[in-house]
Amino acid sequence: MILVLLVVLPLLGAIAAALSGRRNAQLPRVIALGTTVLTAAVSIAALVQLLGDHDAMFAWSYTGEPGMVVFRLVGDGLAMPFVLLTALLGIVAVLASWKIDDAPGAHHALLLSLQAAVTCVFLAGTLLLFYVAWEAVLIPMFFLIGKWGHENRRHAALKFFIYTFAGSALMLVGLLVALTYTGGGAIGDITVPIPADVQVWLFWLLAAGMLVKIPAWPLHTWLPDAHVEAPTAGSIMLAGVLLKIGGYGLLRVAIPYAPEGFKAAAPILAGLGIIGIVYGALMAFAQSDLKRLVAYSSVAHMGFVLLGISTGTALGFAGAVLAMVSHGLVAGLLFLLVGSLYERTHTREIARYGGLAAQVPRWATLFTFAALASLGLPGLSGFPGEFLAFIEGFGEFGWWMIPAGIGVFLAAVYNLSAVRRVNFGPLAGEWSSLADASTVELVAALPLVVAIIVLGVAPGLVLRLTDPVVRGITMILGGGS
Amino acid sequence: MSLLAGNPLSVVALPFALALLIAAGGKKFVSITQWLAVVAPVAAALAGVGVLASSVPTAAQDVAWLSQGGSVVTAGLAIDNLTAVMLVIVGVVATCVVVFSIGYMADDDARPRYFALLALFTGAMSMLVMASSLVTLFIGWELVGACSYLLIGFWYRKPSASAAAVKAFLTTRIGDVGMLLGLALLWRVTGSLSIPEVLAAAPEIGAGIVTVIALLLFVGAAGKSAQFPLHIWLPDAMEGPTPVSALIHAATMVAAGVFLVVRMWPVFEVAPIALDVVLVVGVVTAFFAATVACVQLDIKKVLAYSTISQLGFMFAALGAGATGAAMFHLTTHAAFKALLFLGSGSVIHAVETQDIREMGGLLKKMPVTGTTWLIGVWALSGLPLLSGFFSKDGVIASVLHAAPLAGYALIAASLLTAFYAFRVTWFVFFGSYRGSAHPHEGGLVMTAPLIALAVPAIALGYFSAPFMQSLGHEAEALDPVVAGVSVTVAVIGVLLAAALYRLGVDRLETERTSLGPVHGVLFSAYGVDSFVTRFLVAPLEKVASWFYEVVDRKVIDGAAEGTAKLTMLFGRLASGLQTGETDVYASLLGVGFVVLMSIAIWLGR
Amino acid sequence: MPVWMINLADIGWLPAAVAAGGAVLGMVADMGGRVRLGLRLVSAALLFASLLCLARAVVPEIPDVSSVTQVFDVILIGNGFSGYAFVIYFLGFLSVGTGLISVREASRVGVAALIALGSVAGQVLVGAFDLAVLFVSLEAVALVGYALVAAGGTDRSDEAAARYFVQGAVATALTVYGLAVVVGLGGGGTGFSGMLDGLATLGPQAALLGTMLLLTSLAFKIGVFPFHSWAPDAYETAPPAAAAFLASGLKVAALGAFIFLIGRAFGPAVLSGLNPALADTLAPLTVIIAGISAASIIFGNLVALKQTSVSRMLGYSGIAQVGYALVGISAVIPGATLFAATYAFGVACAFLSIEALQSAMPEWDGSVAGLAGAGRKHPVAAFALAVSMLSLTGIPLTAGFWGKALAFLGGLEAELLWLVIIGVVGSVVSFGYYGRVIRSLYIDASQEAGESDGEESVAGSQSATVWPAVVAAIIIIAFGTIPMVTGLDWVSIVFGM
Amino acid sequence: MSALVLCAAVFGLGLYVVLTRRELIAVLAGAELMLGAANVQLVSFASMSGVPGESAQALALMVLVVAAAEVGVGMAIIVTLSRRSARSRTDDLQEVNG
Repeated sequence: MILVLLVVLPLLGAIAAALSGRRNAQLPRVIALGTTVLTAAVSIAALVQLLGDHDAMFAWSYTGEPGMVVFRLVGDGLAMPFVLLTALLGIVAVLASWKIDDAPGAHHALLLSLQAAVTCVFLAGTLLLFYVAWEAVLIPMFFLIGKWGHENRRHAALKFFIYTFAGSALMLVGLLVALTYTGGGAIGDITVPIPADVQVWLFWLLAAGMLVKIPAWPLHTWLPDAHVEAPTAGSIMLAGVLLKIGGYGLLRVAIPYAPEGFKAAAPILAGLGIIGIVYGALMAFAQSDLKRLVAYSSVAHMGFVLLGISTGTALGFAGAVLAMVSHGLVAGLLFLLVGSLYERTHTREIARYGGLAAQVPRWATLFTFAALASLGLPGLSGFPGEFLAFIEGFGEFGWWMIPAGIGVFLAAVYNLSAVRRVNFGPLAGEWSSLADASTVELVAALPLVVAIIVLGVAPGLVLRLTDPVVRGITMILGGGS
Repeated sequence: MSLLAGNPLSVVALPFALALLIAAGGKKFVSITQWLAVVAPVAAALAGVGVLASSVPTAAQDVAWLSQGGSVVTAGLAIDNLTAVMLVIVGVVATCVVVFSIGYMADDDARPRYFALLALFTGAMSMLVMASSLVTLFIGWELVGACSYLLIGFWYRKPSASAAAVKAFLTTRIGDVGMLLGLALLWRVTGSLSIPEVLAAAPEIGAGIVTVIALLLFVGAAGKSAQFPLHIWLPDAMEGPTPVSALIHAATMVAAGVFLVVRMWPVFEVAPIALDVVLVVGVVTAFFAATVACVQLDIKKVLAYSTISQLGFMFAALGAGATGAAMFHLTTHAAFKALLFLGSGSVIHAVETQDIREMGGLLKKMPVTGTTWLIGVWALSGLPLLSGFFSKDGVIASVLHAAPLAGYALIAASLLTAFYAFRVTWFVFFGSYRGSAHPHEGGLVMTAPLIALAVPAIALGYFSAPFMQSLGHEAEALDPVVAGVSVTVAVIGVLLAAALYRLGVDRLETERTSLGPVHGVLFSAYGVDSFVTRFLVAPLEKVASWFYEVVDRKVIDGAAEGTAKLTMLFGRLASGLQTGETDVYASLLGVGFVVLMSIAIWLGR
Repeated sequence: MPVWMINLADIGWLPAAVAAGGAVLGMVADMGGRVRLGLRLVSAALLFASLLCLARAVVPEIPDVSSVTQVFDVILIGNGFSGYAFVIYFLGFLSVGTGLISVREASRVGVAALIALGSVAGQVLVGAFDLAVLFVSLEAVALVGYALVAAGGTDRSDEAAARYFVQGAVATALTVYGLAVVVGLGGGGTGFSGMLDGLATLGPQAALLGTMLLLTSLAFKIGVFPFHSWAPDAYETAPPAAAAFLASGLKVAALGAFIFLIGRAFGPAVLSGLNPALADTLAPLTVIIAGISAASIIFGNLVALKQTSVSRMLGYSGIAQVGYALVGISAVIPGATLFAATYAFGVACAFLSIEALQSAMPEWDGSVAGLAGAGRKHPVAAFALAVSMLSLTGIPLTAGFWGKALAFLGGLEAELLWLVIIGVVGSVVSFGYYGRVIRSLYIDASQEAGESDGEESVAGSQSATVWPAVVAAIIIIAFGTIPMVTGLDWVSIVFGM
Repeated sequence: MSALVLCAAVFGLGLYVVLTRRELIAVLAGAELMLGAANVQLVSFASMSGVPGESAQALALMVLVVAAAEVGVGMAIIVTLSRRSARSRTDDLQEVNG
């Protein structure tokens, strides 16, 4: 029952925020914050319950009708880290949009419904619910970008929607094919395995939507436009959580339903991942717009996730999960900072910045910290995931890891050059009266910083959760190491 | 003592905690908290001494850091004699540097950040040396790099400082990527990253693969220890505060490369080709760095190139298989080079400039700094009775046995070492003061560390026997022939420097003209730096922006937006069918039926 | 359930009679000059008829198939058909419920009566098991269609009606020719079963010609690709409320007939059981239908992208939507029937909200861009339009999603993966034009600078016509979310799958 | 056999008239011609096949009724067109397109 709460609570909060929005601007913010904090508490309770009976896959499903079970929530080790990440970023997103005064009620309502939809994706127990929640995520995001975005938000919102919708439409065909074969509709109970020749093209159908969402290399061009135009809270949720349902979908649906297809596709996926790492880093280095730089860095980070998944080994999957959770935290923090800076300077041109460390020391320290985490400095959350993806990738694909190594170096290049151009050097004249990060922003950033450090020092916390599920997946893949 | 020695984790956790405390303390409590920064290195030193005294290595505190589905990546810490020696070095030097910094950085307003980073560095360095798994070593390795980045770029307002910081991190990062590839290859071949297991499995790995692993690890070491061609970052790293240069860029971090090779010695042992490469790189770096040092005019740049050259000596010894000699030279070098750097720090503090042409006659004005500097320079040049003589002799002897030609190059390098060492000494400490400031000796807090470091610089030479035993090597006797040759060569160097000094200070000016083109080459360190910026860094920016403008915006994004425009175009074409004429519609109906009918018939045949 | 109510509902033809009676009474009231009363009478009759049908489908006590009225083999109350009948009558009720403000005062009750009679003809068409009845009801539906378009009362609507009429006449001629071949040559009588035996006696080409000709009129009525030319003009010029019924009620009836004719009578699944020889002579039918479906999806979506007027865009998107319906038609799982119902509600809701918006914003020229800022000024109507757009695209949590999912599932069942993929890509392209409507409603700021934020929508006239759109929108959302929890079983009961 | 040829010919003629003539009324006449031809065809086929075709005859009667209704509606539309905008030719009915 606790799982349903996780999905329903934000929805109720959304409705309350929307209704209260009419009267005054402050009420929806308080409601939104209350709801997200409550949801976080519930998700922690769910975690405790999961840890109680270790590899319990406690599920809740309304199976009134004997026919196709549609609404079934499953909270297991693989889903839980992402659910917690969503709850945490939900709070950060609400705090990040504290000063939104253009229809705050609607804004917070959309944020909460986005969070509910994403949580539902992670907890989805049936193929149809997985798809429905996957699509439901698009609507609030479309309006968030469209209504509260920046200059050419109209184009970005439509492009984001159609691009992702195209991918997920193909995924729908894949899901329906899987449904026709397995009938049950509940994720995981594949009574009769799908014939191998079908699996080959079924994997690509299923993976289509996910590769767009991750984003894998050639399918990434919607990301920078969507990020640059999205409001701060939108970017945080978009980068922090929306990119994860792609990787999660691969592990949860694409691989179990089409293992043979996955094995055939693994080298291509690895190739796309590696290109993503190098390409994303190169693009980030070439950017003059700060938010676009962070967007392309997401492409680079998610390249590691794809690489980790394509190895097909238990540690590879673990690396992918770690990289995803860490990217959620790091990208969330980066977008929070970039957003808060934009609110005060109204420009994202890196060239106009310089020497901010002197003027806004707290902001600058957080930005340097986030950049170091983003380049995968050990001791911070970025390192374990990328390290595992790297060594397991080497185990499977050998010297193809050299370009990935170049990507690791380029990550340091663009991150540090961004820090230097923004923080160091002489203070740019026009920012002499710039205010430092406000307390609300610091309170929002604090949990992210702590989580980044904790996850960097002790990744075992997450790995302990995902172990049983990952073992199951590797079993399906034929007892890969 | 035993608490610290027995429990390596505390030796790492304590500095991190202290760093947090210092940072949290902020400006108000800095005058108190800065002393906390001293506690961290002291703890490290005590732990080292504890193990050395009892010579009982502590059991490894291993933990399954990353485990999933049966395969495990362990992380852990342990202290054996080699680690203990490094801990003592790091501990002693760091303590002196922190104490010195309290005086040196007295009037800087960002002291909490400075001392917090120093504590953080000590923690990271001790993690690096105490690592019992390659993963922990790599973590320490990169954290040390990050601290050096933050400390070089400490005075971030100076654009040159922030550029140097980025350059340092990126160049060492190239080495780290090489090392990462080595780790990955080890993981694939041996299935584990814990050092004891890897070293045990080393002999069975195929000759080819083990050579590649050794070379990759050496790339990492070369990056961190600034060996050719990855040395370009060290001279620029002098932008950081001088105590930082003393700690990080003279004694500890740069020595990590040597430590890595010694720690992973069983792997290098079975890879002779790799050892030859190490030897060649070591000798090349030693000689060329020494030549460049001879024409530098900035006191810290001289010392920086001297460090690169001395590290070249150590790697040459490693290449020749003499890990004991290399470690002994590393230890003595740490002592006298840190002393020289702190000495230069106290000089710069006094005369507010780093250009030796505006100094002179400081021996009289700053007696303590002067005398300790003389001790340091005496040891650096390998003159008899001080530690440099013994350790350098061991290095040159082992290299001569292994490769005579390399030995001669090293001897030439030691001549140049003596020359540049005393060239600086004559012009800074003798003659009359040419600068405009009024130099005076720093407070006790600055002079005490100098004296403290002078002691090991003098005495260490005589402890080579116990030092070698603790590292498990038998102590060779001093080779009289080699000793004689190296002393004479050192004396020649000194005399040459004296001759140069005799010709007066303007002689430094005319150096440029008299040496002609050679001077330009030497001064710019063979143009390696400008080569890199022109042929590697600048093109990267151009390639990146071309890729962005053309590939991303036009090709990939173009394809996405293009399909949308294409569908719109087809829409306009297809709508042509709706002309509005009634007869067209009716005929469309008729023709449509006929077409469908014929298809049906054709299919049904 | 009281006994008298059961036998009352038991009478098969009662809903039809009620609707027709309502129409007549309405006309009488109109003659007396009481337009409001007339409208209310017709809508009350339609509502009652729809509830009757719903009762038949849902309430178990009322026996279903047994009491099929066998007059001319027309199933007025068969299990699957009462669900359909409910949809047709209810949509008729909603259309009339708007008060038909966009139609001229004089002919308002006339159009309402037409809608009522159209729904009766629709019910008969869906339930027809006899060629004669099929033909007559189909032509009745067609005639009502011409009249509804002509009801626009503008030059443009007259022109569209004329063209529609000409094409309809040609299609009817072709159909009669088909009847001639099937009934005449075959000689098996007009009942479906007799027809099949008759067809079997014909040679393969003749049988094929006969069935193809028969299908032409149905294909023309549902506006599939080669026979689609009338649809865009008709929807653009017809008054929105009339277009609502034309696009939903009448089209659903024709689609239902098409599905049952193909699915039940000629469908491979059925035929191979009865008469394998005939099955393979008619095999090409499935290929043709798949071809038509693909062509409609591609053509409909492409041209809709170019449109600026919302109604005309809905016309073209209607062509594509029918294409989706045909994807799952030859499969056992009747995805097509559910799709027809969900599509009907979607397009009806769209036109009803256009009706509401037009009466609230007289200055609106019917264009997508003209809707800018309407989300803020007329929140209720805009919400209904947005929901209809999402449902027509097939976004989850709306009824449209279940329709499409099952239609495509049917397509996969019939091994038509390529067609399903075209269908899916088509729905993605469809958001290109449906999304633009939502975007202009909510995201674009309205053009007039002085538009003050606080000014609420004009309460008076606007609220009068908006409730039908809202009811349709609520049904769409209910259809979309409830199956999320309960699964699709109760839906299949209503539609007798 | 001759009935088949005759009806088909008349049907073709009707179609030709619909496609080529510009005046609406002529087009309407053409359509009715096609309908009539098809009707006759229906009856002739029934008699040809020898099976007692009473259902065919009944059907033919129904087609006649439908045709009549159709003409009624058709003429109504044509009359409103000519009265309201004085247009009776198909080539001036091209306003609604695209």
